[in-house]
Amino acid sequence: MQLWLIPLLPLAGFLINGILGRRLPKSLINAVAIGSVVLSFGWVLKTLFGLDLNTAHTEHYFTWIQSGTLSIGCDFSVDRLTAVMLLVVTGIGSLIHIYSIGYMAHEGGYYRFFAYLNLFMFFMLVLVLGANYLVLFVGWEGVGLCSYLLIGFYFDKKFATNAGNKAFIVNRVGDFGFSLAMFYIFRTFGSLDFATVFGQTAGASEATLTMIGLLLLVGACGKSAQLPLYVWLPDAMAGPTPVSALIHAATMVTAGVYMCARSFPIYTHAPAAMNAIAVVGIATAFFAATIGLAQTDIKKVFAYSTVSQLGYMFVGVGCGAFSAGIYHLMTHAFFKALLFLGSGSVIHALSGEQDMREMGGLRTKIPWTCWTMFCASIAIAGVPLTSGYFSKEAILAAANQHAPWMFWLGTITAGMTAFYVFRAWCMTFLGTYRGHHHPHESPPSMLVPLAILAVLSIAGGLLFKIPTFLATFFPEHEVPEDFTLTLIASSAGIIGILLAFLIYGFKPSIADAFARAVKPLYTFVYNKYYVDELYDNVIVKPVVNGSRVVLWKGFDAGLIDAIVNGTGTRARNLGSVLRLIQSGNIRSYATWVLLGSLGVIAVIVGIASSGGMR
Amino acid sequence: MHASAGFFSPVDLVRFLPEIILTVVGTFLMVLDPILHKRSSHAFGHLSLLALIAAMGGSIYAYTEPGKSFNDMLVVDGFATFFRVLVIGVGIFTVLLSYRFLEREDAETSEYHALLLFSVAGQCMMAASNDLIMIFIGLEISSISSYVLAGYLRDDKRSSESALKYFLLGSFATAFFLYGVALIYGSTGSVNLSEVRRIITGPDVPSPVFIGLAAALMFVGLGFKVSAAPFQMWAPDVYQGAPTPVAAFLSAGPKAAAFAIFLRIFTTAFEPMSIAWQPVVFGGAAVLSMTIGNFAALLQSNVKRMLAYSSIAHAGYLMVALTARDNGTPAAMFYLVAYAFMNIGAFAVVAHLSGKGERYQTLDDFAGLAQKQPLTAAMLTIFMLSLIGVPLTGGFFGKFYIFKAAIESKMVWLSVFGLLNSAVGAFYYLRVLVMMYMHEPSKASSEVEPLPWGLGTALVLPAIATLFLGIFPSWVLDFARSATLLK
Amino acid sequence: MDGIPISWFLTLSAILFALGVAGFLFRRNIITVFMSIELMLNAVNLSFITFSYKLQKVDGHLLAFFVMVVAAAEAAVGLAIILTVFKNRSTLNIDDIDTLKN
Amino acid sequence: MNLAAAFQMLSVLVVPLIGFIAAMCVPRSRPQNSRSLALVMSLLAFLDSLQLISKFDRTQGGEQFVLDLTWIPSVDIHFATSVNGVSLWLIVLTTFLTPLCVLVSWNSIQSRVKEFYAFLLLLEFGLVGVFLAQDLFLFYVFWEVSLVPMYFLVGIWGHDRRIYAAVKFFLYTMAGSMLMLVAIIYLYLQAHTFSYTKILEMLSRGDLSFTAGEQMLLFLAFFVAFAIKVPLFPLHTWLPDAHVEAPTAGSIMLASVMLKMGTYGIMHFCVPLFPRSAHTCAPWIAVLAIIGIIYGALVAMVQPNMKKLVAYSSVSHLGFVVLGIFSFSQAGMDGAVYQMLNHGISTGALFAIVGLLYERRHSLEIKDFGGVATVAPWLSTAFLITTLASIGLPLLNNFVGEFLVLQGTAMEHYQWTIYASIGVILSACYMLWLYQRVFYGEVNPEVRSHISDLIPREWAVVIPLVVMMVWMGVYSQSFLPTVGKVTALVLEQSKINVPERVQIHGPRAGSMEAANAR
Amino acid sequence: MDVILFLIFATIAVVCAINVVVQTHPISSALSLVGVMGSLAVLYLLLGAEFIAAAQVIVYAGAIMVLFIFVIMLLNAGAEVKKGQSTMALFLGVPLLAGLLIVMCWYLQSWFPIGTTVHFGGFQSTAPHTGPLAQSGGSAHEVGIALFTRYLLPFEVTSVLILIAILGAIVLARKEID
Repeated sequence: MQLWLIPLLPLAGFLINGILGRRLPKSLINAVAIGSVVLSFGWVLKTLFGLDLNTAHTEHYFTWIQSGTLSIGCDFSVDRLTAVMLLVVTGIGSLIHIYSIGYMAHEGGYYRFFAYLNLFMFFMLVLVLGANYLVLFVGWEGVGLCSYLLIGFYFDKKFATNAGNKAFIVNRVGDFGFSLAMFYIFRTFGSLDFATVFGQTAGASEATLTMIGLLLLVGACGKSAQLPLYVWLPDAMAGPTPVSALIHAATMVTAGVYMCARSFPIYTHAPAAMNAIAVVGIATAFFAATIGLAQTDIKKVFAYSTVSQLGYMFVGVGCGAFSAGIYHLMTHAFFKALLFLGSGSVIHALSGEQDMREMGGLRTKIPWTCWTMFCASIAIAGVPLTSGYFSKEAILAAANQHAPWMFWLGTITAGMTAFYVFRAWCMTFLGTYRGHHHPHESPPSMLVPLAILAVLSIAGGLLFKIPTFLATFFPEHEVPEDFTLTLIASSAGIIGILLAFLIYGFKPSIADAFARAVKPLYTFVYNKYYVDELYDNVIVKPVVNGSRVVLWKGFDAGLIDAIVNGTGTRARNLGSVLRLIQSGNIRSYATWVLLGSLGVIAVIVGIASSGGMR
Repeated sequence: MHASAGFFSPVDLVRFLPEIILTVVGTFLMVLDPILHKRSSHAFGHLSLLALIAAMGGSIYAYTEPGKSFNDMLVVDGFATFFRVLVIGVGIFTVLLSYRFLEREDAETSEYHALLLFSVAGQCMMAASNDLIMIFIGLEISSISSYVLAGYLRDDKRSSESALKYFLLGSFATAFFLYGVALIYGSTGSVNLSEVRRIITGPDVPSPVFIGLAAALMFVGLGFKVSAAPFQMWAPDVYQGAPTPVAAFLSAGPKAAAFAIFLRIFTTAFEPMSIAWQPVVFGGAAVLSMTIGNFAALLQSNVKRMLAYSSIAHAGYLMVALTARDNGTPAAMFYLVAYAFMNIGAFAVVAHLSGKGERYQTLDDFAGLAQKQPLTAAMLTIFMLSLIGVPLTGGFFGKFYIFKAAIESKMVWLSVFGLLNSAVGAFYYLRVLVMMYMHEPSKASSEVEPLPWGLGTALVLPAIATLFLGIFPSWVLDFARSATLLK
Repeated sequence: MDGIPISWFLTLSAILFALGVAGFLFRRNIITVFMSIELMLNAVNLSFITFSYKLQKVDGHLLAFFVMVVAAAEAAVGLAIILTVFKNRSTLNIDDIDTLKN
Repeated sequence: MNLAAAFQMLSVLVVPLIGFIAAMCVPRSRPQNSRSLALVMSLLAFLDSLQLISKFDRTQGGEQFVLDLTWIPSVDIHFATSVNGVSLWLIVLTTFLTPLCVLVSWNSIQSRVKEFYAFLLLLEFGLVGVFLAQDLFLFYVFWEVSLVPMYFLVGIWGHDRRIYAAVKFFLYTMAGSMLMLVAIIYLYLQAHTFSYTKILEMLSRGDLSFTAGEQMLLFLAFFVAFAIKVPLFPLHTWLPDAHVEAPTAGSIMLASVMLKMGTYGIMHFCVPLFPRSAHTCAPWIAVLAIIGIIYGALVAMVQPNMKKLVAYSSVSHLGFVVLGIFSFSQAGMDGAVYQMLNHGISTGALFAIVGLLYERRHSLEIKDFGGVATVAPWLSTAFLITTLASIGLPLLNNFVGEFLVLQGTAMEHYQWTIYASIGVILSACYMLWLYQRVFYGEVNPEVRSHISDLIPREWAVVIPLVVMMVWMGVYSQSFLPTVGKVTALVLEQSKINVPERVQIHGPRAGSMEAANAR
Repeated sequence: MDVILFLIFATIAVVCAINVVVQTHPISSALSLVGVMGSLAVLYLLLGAEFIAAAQVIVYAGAIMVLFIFVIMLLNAGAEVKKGQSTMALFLGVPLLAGLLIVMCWYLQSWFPIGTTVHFGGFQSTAPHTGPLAQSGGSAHEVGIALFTRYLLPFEVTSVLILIAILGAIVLARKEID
C-alpha cells in the first residue's frame, strides 16, 4: 500500500523548502509545505480505507541494521492504533500548517519554519508507522530534534535556545530509559519487532517485563512531560505558537502515551509497571494543574494544562483503559490545539503580548478567537457532551476501578482544570482591555482552522468513538457505566468554571486578595514550586562546576597532566643532577673513573669468587 | 704455530694491507707538506681520501686471504674486515667534513690529514688484532693521534682543554687497561687472544677471580674509550671542545674500534668465564649509560654537547647488545654502522652551521634552518629521526635488532628499560627538529653559507645510507651475521 | 728465606699503581698529574717483568718494552698538549681547566 | 596470490608516496602547484581505494588481496599486506578524508605550502600502510612512520602552543609504541615469524602458546600502545593539546584516522593474539572505557575552546568503540568498527567546520562567537547536521554505531550499558550547548564582519561529509556486512584458548539467564 | 741477600712514589719519579730483565724524565696553588684508593701464596749458549730475538707511534718552537 509515501511526502517538502526555500516565494513555500502534509493526509485516508484494519499491515523496505542475529528492518505497519494516530497527526497537522501561513506571515525565516514543520511531520509519521521499536525510536528522536529546532526558532533569543536545549536534553534523559528498555527487549526477545516481541511476552518473566515496562515509562515520561521530567514543556512555549499547538500539545508529547499503549502486551503482563504509569500520571496531572492555577502567561497556563492532561492519558493507560487514554489523546489534540491556536491568535492580535494581565476585554475585538476558544475551554473542562467530557469520563471511570483515590484526585484536578482554563479565558476576553496595543482579528487562514477545531472540540467525542474503534485492539475489561461518578466528575468541572467566572469574570479583586492572603503559598506555586531552580542547583550546576573544577582542572590538568609533565620535570631534574657531576674538573672525573672501576671490580670479582666457591 | 719463522710471508703483507696503505700515505703527506703550497691545501684532502678509499679496497682485498698472520698477532676475518671498512668509512666522511672546516679555520691541512690517516690505521689495527699488545698499540696509535686532533686548533681555548682532558683521562684509563693486560699475562702466560681462550677453556683453568680482576681493569680502559658509564665523563667536554669534524670522528671511529675489541675480548676470549658476570656488568653499564646519556642530554643547549650525551646513550644501547653476547654481536655491529652514519651526519650539520671559530653551536642557532637551507634541515631530520629510532631509518633497525637480541637472551627488562629510555631520548632530538622547523631563523642560520661539496657529500651520503639501512638492512646485517668472530 | 715471594713484587706493583692513581687524583699541577700516569705505567711494567720471571718467558719484557715506547710517545704528545694549554691559559693548575662543563 | 588485485591494493599505498616525493620536488615558489598536486594525488588514491571496494569480495570474511614479499630475509621480515572487511573501510576513510583535508587547507595554509602537502601525503601513506600491514614488523614501521608527518603538521603549522603539543603527542605515542615493540620482538622470538597470519595459525593449532603471565604482559604491552593512541582514559591528555594546536587538516586526520589506529590495533591484534588476557582484562578495560565515555563528555562540556571540546568528545566516542570491542559480542564489535568509521566522518566534519570558522574569525574560543547562524546559515546547517550526527541522532551515522555497541554490550553485560548510555545524554549536553553558544544568540559585531557563508571549495568539503553521514545512518548495509564477517572471525579467534569462557549465548539463552538472575 | 736488596729498593721506590704524590713542586715530583724508576731498574735486574733495566734507565729515567724537566723549566712551573676546588677527589678518592689497594693486595697475596720465589739469576735463557757467560732470560739477545720474530709486527708498528708523537708535538708546539 506504499505506506512509505505517508512520511516521505512531508520529507520531500522539507527537502525542497529546506534547500531551496530561501530563494522561493512565500506562496510556493506554502504550496510545498501544506501540499505535502495535505497530500499525506489524503494518502492516509486512502490507505486506511483500503485496508482491513483488524490485522496489522506491515511493509518491509530494507534491512537497516544487521549484525549477527541482530537484524532491524526499516518496517512500517498499520493497525487500528496507528490509524487513529495517523489521522490525528496528519489531520491536526494540516490544520496547523494552514494556520501558520497567517501566523508566521511577518516572521523571518519563513521557509525554515515550514521546513522544520514538514520535517516534524515526517518524523512523527515515522514514529507512528514504525513496526519495531527502533524505527519508532527514529521518529521519537526525530520529533525531539524538530521540537528542539522549533523551540529555538528565534535563535537569536537566549531564552528560546535555552528552552530548546532543555527540551532536547531532558528528552535525552527519557531516551536513556527508552534505549535501555530497547536493549533489554532485544536481550530478552532477540528482536525489536513489535509482532515478534509481543508474541513472546506471555512467556517472559514478570520481573523482566516490569523492568522493561519501567524503562519504557522513563522514556515516555521524558517525551510526554511527566513527573519528574516535565520541566521542559512549559519552557518549550518559547517557540512560535503553532509549534506549541502541533508539537507540544497535539502530537509529539502524546508519543509517550502512544508508545505505552503500543507496548500494552508488555504492560498487561507487568501490573507493577502499569501501576507506576498510573501513579506518575495522576501525580503529574494534579501537580501541573496546581501550577497552572497561578500562571499569568497565557501560553504557560496551557502548557501546564497540557502536562496535566497528559497525566490523564497516563492514568488511562496505567489503569488498563488504553483506549480511553488514546481517546483522550485525540480529544485533547482537538481542544488543546485549539486553545493554543486561539491564544496564538490573541498574541498575534496583540503583536506578541502573552501576559494575561495585559489583556482583557478582547471579546469584542476578536470575537472569532474568543468564541472558538470558549468551545475549547468547555471541552477541556469536561462540560457534558463535549469531546473532553467523554474521554475524561472514560479515564476517570477506569481510575475508579483501578484505585478510587485516583478517581478523586482526578476529579479535583478536573475542577482545577476547568478553573484555570476559564480563569485564562476570563482574564483574556472579559472585563476591559488593560494593555496598550491595538488588537485586530486574525486573517482567515488562521480563523478557518480555529473554526474547524472548535467543531471538533465540541463534537469530536461523539463523532469519533475511539473506544469502540479500538475495542478489538486492546484486551480491555469492560468498565461498568456508573452515573454517579460521571455526575461527580462533570460537576467538578462545572464548579471550576463557575468559580472562575465568579472570581475573574466579576470580581477580579477577590483573586488578588486571595493571593495576598496566602502570599507564600502563592509565590511558591507561581514559581512552579521552584522545581527548575531545584534541578538547576542540585543537578546542572554541580555537574557543570564539578566537571570544570574537579574533572577538568583537577583531574585532567591537575593530576594526569601533572603526572605527565611531572615525569618530564623529574627527568629534567635527574638531568640537572647528572649535570652537576659533570663539573668539568679532570680530577673529579678521574675520581669517577676510579669509583666505576672499583664498582666493576667488585661486581666481577664478587660474582667470579662466588662462582669459585661453588 | 710455526712461529719460529722470523720473517713474514707476502700473505701477511696482504692481510696488513689497509694499515700499510694508510701509514705510508700518512707519512707521504708529511713529506709532501713542504712541497705543496698551502693554497692547494685541498690536495692533501684529496690524497687522504684516495688513501682511505684504497685502504677500504685493501681491507676488502685482504679478506680474500682470511686467516691469522704475523705470528697470530693479526687476524683477518669477517669481523675484522667489517670493522676495518667501518672505521675507514668514518675516516672518509671525516675527511669530507674537514675540507671546509680546515679552510675556514685556516688550519694546516697536511698534518691534520696525516694524523687522521694514522688514527684510522690504529683503529684498523685494533679491529684486526688478535693479541693484547697489538690491541694496546693500535689503541695508542688511534688515541694519541686523536688527542692531537682534538687539540688541533691550538689557539682555541676549548680545543686545547678538550685535548688535555682527553689526553690525561685517556692515559689514565689506558693504564688501567694495561694493568689488566698484565694480570692476564700473569694468569694465562699469554697475551694472545686465541691462546688466552685456549687456556681458559683448557684443563688448567686459571683462577676465574683473577681473570675477572683483569677483565674488570680492561673493562675500565675500554669502557672509557666507548664512553660507557661510569667512564663517560670525558665525552661531553671533549666533544664540545674538539673541532667539530674531529668530534664527529671521535664519536664514531674510535668508538667502533673499541667496541670491536670489546667483542673480541669479552665475548670471545673470555667467553667461558664472562658468562657469569657479563650480564651484570654490561647490563649495569648499559642501564647507567642510557640513563645518564639521555637524561643529561635533556638539558643541554649546546648541540655538540647534546650529541656527546647522545653518544653516551648510544653506547648504552650497544652495551645492551654486548650484554646479549652472541646474539648481540651482529646487532652491535649493525648498530655501529648505522650509528656512524647518523652521528657523522648530525655533526656535519653542526660543522656546517657553526661558522668560523665554531661560534654557533647552541640549539637556538638551529632555529629556522629549515627555511634557510631546507636540504640541510631535511638531512638533519633524517639523522635525528634515526637517532630517535623511527622506522625506515638505520637507527631504528639497529635498535630493533639490539633489543631483539636482548629479548632473545631473556633480558626483557633491559629491553623495556632501553626502549623507554629511547623514548626519553626522543625528546631532545625532537628539540632540534622543533628549532629547525618551528622557529624563525636565527642569526646563525641566516648567515649560513651554501653547502660546500665536501660537507654536502658527508651529509647526503650518510642520509642515503641511513635510509638504506632502514629499508634494506639485509646487506649489512647478513655480512655482520656471517662475520662472527673466529674463536 | 729462599728468595723473594712473587707476591711481594706484585704487591709493590699494586702499591705503586695506587700511588700513581693517588697522584692523579690529588695533585693539581698538570705536569705532576702526568707524571703520576708515568708512575702507573711503571707499576704495570713491574708486573710484566715479574710475571715474566714467574712464567720464565721473555714475552713480559717485550710487553714492558712496548709500554715504554708508548710512554715515550705519550710523553712527547702530552707535554706538547700541556704547552698549548699553558699558552692559552697561562696556568698549569688542573682545577682551572674546567671551562667545558655541564 | 592474485597479482592484479595485490597491485590494486599496493597502488593505494604507493600513490600517496609518489605524491609525497613529487610534492617535495615542486618548486617552493609555486604553492598553487603543490596544492593542485596534492589534490590530484589524493583523489587518485581515493579512486584507487574505490576500485579496491569494487574488487573486494563481500562474501568473504578473511584477508583479501594478500601480498607477501620478503623484505628483510635475514630476520624473516615480510612486506605482507592484505585487506579485510574492516581495514578496507578504514583505508577508504583515509583516502576519502585526505582530499578533503587538502581542500580545507587550501587557503588556510600559506606558509611552507609545499612541505605541508608533502607531509599530508606522507601521512596518508603511513596511515594506509598501518591498515594494510599484516606483518607485525611492517605494522610497527607504518605505525611509527605515520607519527612523523603528524608531528610536523602539528609542530609547524599549528597554533601558539604547537610545539608543546607536538612533542607531547610524539613522546606519549612513542612511549607506548616502545612497549609494543618489545612485545612484537618477544612474539617473534617465540613464533619465529613476524607474520600475523602465521602466528594466528600457530596459535590456533596450538604450536604456539603462552603462559598466562606471558600472555598478560604481551597483551598489556600491545594494549597500552594502542590505548594511548585511542586514547583510552586516563592516557588521553595528549589529545586535547594536539587537537587544539594542530592545523585543521591535522586535526581531521588525527581524530578521524589516527585514533582508529589504536582501536583497529586492539581489534586486529590484541584480541585475536591474546584472547585469554583480553577476556581477563575486559571488565577493567570496559570500566576505563565507560569512565572515558562519561568523563570525556563531562570535561568536554566545560571547555571554553571549540577544538578542545571536540577533542574531549572524541575521548568519549572512542570509549564506545573500546567498550564495543571488549563486549565480545557480534553486535558490539560491529558497532565498534562502525563507530570508528562514523567518528571518522562526523568528527572529521566537526573539525573541518571548526577550521572554517577559525579561518574566518581567527579564534577558537567559544566566547568569541555567537549568532553565526544569522550570518552564515549554510555553515551553521552543516555544523548542525554534524552535531546531530555526533550526538547520535537516528538516520545519521553515529546512531547505528552507538546502538550496535550498546546493544552488543547489553547482550553480555547489561550493567555496562546503563553507565555507557549516560554518555549519550551528556553528548547532547555538550554539543548542543556548544552549538547554542557559537551559532545562536545575538550576532556579535565581530562575527558579523568576519564570518561569511560557505564558498564552493568549502561546499566541496562539507557535502561529501554530510552525504556520508546520511548514507551511513540510513543504509548501513553498504558497510556492515563486510565488517560483520571480519568481526565474526575475530570473535571466533578470541575464543581460542579460552576454555573457561562461557560460550557466547544467543538471545534466547540470554533471556533465560536474565530471567533466572532475577 | 735478594730479599734485603728487594726490601731496600722497594722501600726506596715506595718512598719516592709517595714523594711524587706529596710534593707540591713539580721538580721535586719529577726527581722523586726518577728515584722510583731507578730503584725499579734494580728490581728488574733482580728479576733477570737486563735489557729492560737498561732501557728503564736510559729511556725512562733518562730521556722521558729529562723531557719532563725541560717542560717544567720551560713553563717555569712553580709550586701548585691550593684552591679548595674538587674536594670530592679527596673525600671519595682516598677511601676508593684504599679499597682498590686492599683488594689488589689481597688477591695478589692469595693468588701467589708461596709458589715460585724470586732470586737473582733465577731466570735463565733456555736458548743454547752462544757466548762465554750464561745468558739471562731477559738479555738483549733474548729480547732481540723475540722482538724480531714474534713481536715483529708490534715493533714495526711502534715506529708509527713514534712518528705520530713527533708529528703531534710539531703540530701542537710549533709556534713556541718557531
